[in-house]
Amino acid sequence: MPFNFPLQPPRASSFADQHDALFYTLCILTVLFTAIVGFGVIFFAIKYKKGSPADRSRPIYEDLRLELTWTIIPLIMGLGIFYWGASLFVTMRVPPKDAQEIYVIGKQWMWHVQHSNGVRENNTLHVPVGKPVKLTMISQDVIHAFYIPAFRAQMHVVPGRYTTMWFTATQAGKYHLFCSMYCGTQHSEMGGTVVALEPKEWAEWIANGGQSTVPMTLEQSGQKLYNSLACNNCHGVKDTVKGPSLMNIYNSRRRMSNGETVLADDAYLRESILRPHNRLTAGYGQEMPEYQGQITEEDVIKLVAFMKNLGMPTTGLPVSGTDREAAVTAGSKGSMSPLATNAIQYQQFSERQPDATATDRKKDLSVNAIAAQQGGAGN
Amino acid sequence: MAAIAHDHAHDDHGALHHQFENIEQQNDSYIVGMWTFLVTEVMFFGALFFIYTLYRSMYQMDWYLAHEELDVTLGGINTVVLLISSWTVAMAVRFAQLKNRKMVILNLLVTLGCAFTFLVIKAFEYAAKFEHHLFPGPTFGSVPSHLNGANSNYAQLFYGLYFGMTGLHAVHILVGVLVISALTYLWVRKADSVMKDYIPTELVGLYWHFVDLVWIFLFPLMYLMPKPH
Amino acid sequence: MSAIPVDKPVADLPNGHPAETNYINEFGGLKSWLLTGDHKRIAMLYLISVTFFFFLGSVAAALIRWELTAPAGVVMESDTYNKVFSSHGVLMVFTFLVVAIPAVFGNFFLPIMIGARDMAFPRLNLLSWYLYVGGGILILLGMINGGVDGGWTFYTPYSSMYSNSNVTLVLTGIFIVGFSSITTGINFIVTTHKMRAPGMTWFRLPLFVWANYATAVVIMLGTPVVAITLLLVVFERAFKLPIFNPELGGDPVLFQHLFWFYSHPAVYIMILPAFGIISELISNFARKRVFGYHFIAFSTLAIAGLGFLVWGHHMFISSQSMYQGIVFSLISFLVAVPSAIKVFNWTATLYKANIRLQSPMLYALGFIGLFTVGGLTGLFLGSMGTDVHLTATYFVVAHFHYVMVGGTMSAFLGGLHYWWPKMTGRLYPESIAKVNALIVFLGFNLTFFPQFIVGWLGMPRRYHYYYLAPEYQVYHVMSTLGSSFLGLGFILPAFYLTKSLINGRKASANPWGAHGLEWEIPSPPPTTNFLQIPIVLDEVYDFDPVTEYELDRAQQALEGHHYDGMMDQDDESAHRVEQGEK
Amino acid sequence: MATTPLSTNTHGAGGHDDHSSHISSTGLLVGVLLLLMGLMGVTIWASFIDIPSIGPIPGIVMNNLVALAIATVKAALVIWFFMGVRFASSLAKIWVAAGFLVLFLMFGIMGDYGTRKFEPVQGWEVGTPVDGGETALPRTWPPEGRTPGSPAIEQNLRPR
Repeated sequence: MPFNFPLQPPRASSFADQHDALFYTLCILTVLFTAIVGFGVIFFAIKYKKGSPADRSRPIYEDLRLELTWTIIPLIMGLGIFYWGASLFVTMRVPPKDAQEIYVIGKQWMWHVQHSNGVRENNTLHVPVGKPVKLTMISQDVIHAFYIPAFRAQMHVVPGRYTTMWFTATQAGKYHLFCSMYCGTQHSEMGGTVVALEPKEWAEWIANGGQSTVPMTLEQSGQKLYNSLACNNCHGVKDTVKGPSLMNIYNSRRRMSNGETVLADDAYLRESILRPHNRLTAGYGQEMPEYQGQITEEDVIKLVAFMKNLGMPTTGLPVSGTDREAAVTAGSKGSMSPLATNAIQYQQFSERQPDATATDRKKDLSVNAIAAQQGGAGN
Repeated sequence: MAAIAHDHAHDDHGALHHQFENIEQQNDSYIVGMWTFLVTEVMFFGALFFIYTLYRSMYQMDWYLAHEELDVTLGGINTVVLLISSWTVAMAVRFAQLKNRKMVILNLLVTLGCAFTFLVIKAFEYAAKFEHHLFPGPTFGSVPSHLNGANSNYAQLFYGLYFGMTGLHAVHILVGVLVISALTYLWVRKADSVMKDYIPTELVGLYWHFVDLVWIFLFPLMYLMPKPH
Repeated sequence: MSAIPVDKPVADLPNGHPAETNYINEFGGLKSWLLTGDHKRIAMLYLISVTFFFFLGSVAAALIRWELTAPAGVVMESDTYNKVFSSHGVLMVFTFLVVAIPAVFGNFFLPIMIGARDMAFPRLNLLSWYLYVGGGILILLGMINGGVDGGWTFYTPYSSMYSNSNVTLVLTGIFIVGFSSITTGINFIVTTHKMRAPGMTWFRLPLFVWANYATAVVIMLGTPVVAITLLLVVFERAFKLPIFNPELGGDPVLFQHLFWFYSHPAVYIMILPAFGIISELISNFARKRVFGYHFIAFSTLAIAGLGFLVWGHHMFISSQSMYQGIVFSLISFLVAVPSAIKVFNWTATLYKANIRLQSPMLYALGFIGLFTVGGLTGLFLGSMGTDVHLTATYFVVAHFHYVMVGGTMSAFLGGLHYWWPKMTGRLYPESIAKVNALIVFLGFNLTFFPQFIVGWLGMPRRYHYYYLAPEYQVYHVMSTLGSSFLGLGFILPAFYLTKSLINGRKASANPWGAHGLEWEIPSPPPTTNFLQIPIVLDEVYDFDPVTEYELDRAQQALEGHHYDGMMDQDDESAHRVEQGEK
Repeated sequence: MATTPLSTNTHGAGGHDDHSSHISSTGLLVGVLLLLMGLMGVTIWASFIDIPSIGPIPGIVMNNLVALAIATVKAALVIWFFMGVRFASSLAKIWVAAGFLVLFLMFGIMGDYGTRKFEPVQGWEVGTPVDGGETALPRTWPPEGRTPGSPAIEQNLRPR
């Protein structure tokens, strides 16, 4: 492969321009200060070299004005950079209300992505261009970090609590996805591709789920799980002695046995599934088994999605009804964009990947082919 | 700079080491060194106390319930024992300053007795916890009645810190026992190093007071949680 | 302030030591070394052992660089690679960088510089070396017997619950090495406070002493925290005591807080003594009192103090609260200022100076450049917006190697060359040493500058394969190429310095014409340093550039040539002439 | 260069506090011991009463503050009298202060946990706030209401 010298990562999200502006400002400052210091050192070293006839009378050893100058100027510059960086960071941490939600689960050594309509991907993330996307992430084992260099977005994925990050892709293309927190043997292979699709292609892709069969929505698989775990035995349409009804539970206020009121949000629902005994609904005891360690985070997300819509009049999917219909129609025509085909291939590869050992993978020619393709696409 | 001769009294004091100029400098150095060491110990236990504070603020109720399994009476007795031992060490230092050898030995022996009492009581407490499956691990909480209704996970965190903190404290006590025994032996042998100067006794005393200090905080934190209300 | 340099050949000093008796030859036999209380001998023991660990760490580094030349690796499996980079980190950080300068040069010169016969607690000092070696052996045992992964940071829950490698043993080793640091720190603090010679006021202390004092304070307050944190991980692995276990409600991020509460100050433990050496070198080779002595001294303390308040800038994206992150970012920018002050002061020292470009000075000048780059790229990471993209990439790797290798390692080599004649009594070949300084500087830049770019492109650190992004390869190849030069730059001194022990020419008491108490006693120093404790009457770095210049001219006229190398045998005559002139 | 002959004992720039002349009296030490014992009793007693809320500070926090305050007083007594800091050099005093100061800095980590509830997006945690700004930290529920119908638990509660 011929060497190329990429000098900057692709800029493909709404943060990238602001981020790079700050980055290049800092670069200029670095070059400037290094030049000043470097020039000073070299110039003095030559001019005042031993034996050179330069004027050395009245040397200065301490000068308050000079000291203050090079204390205050860097201080002011530093505070300016601090303000700039901090405000950019706050932007990156506050997702807009209308952001489309995607769930990400990290585990050794792959990324599971679940779109809210149930489309699942491994080590790939498809996002629409021009629409803010909010990732809600959790790890099943150790700390990982979800890192998309082209989007200038990175966040740790921690076991035990949700972390979020958001971005708006601005340019269609395929970009690198990395795990950037050391997580064990195949840490360096826990990555893949982020595919940013134009809205139309995205609709097409999500409708097909990148696959020929229309997948179940999150909600549907949640319902299946709900039944198979026999949740419905206790949590029926109405409150029973065994357990409270979960109709319209989402975003409702629940009275706890200790008298406090809790908003039944995602976090509460998750807690109630995994560790129901932490907070008990008023009037109930510790009858429900704890599901901590029994079911995966994926399953929790499905169940929560199902519970969110229990008794709700609408489906509550983030893709609006008309969009979704259009998407389904487009998908049913059986035509897939080339990008979607690539994505499937990649996904198939990714699914194969966790079981392959490193040596196998090196031998697998298709791997290098795909890698090369990505490398090309990454620029 | 110049090097200029000046006398230093190398051989006047038997206990003066070659690097020091005089006995005041040497004693000062030892005291400052010991305090510096104790500050590192403060930071060492401080991190544990911080972890404790954080988790307790998170799991207040469960920790309250879990802590009820600890025996306040035994903890209280241990506190009294340690306070007395601290006092006897302070007395030993006092008598070392007065060069009253017999009283020093007596006080040190009482201190050792207190330390052993503490360790024995602690051993009984630990044994009970092991028996009730309250040591963290796979079988933790397999006798639910001993959890007093606390969430088993959070109770396990509590006992993790309980054994971690009191265990490290007990290790410090053990070290203290060794050091005090050595010191007592030197006094019994009428060794010059302790007889001529009270500083070695003072250093051991400082260490022992520190061990006592840690317990002064551990006791209310571990045994005396107020009921959340 | 006296305008006349007072450095004299030791034979003239009224110290009365027979010139041939020194700390090396006064007592013989291995036992006299292993049971010594002499700070100089302990420093030499440390020098040998840190060199050994540095060598092992460098081998690991070489393996890493080799493996990264191809996107799909060259020889290793991922597990092996992970163990290799973790070993590199652990060995370099815990057994080299934290220890090297304080335990070797600090041990050797701190008592001499303040005019003391020894450290306050010689036996504690020896214990510190044994703890260091014991801990180091445990670490090595762990690495040989199953290896260790997880990087030097040992983030939970990976290290506590998931790693199958020998984390327990290695962490125990690090814990013990930590106590070695603490004992050294206590010794430094007490010695600096209580053992200063008459007249050696705080503001007559050489800056190297200031630096080591500040380092000792940081060691004393920081090291116990990481010791207990790592011990808790050991407990978690060995006794299943759950502290950071997320399954039981523990918080893995808490580990990071406690770890960085020490490990950020630990960065200052690694760099502050280097600052001290650079101040010595700059001032002595520029033949001029360091510019802004008080500012450098106070900035050292400011760095040590503020350094305790910025640990969270390692954790901006770790899910710590962003409000806390903002505070940490602000303080991080504040702590950058004292470092800037130092760099500017060193540069200003060169103004109207009388500069000798001898090998230690070359390292010092290289240090200023490399540290400037390393420090300024720290701003990229302290600024929260850019940190989101750059953290945990090769940009970070390059940044801290600029500070740690370009900074601390340059200073270590500079100090080693500067004090070698004093420590061993032998002169090394100056011309090779100068070339070597150049090799280190260029090789270093070639190794680590490409890593800035590849990090900016998005290559995460601790990656074995990068076939997912093969466009990074070119920079890795450049880096590996540079690292072979850098390796050469580390091997060469080992040869020519060792060779100088065998057939190097004998050094005079003050071969550099430098200032400081250590240059007023014979090379190598006698066991008790000073037969009589000196009384300090003049200021630190008491040079006068004009006088120095005139002396140079006189010397030049006498010798008929312009000499710029180390004052070895030939030039010692010149040195005597110089002495005679005044 | 002036050379002044120097007598001994001016070594070091730091002053010397002479320790050996300060000997605590037995009465004082006994008094401190009794005071410590008394304070221990107060701590035990205070832990069994429910201190009512004072202003914005919840009662449970008050209880903890009281326990902490007593322990601090006890520690101060030990440090000041038993450990003899009152006689120690100012250097030793500075170290004692510095140690506790840096320990205090470490508790700055609490700043993270304390402000997480104001984050724009909540992670899942036990202390997740409910009802806007109100927080569930500390979590307070009376154990009586916890599990109706399981008297075993209530029996195990320490009688108040």
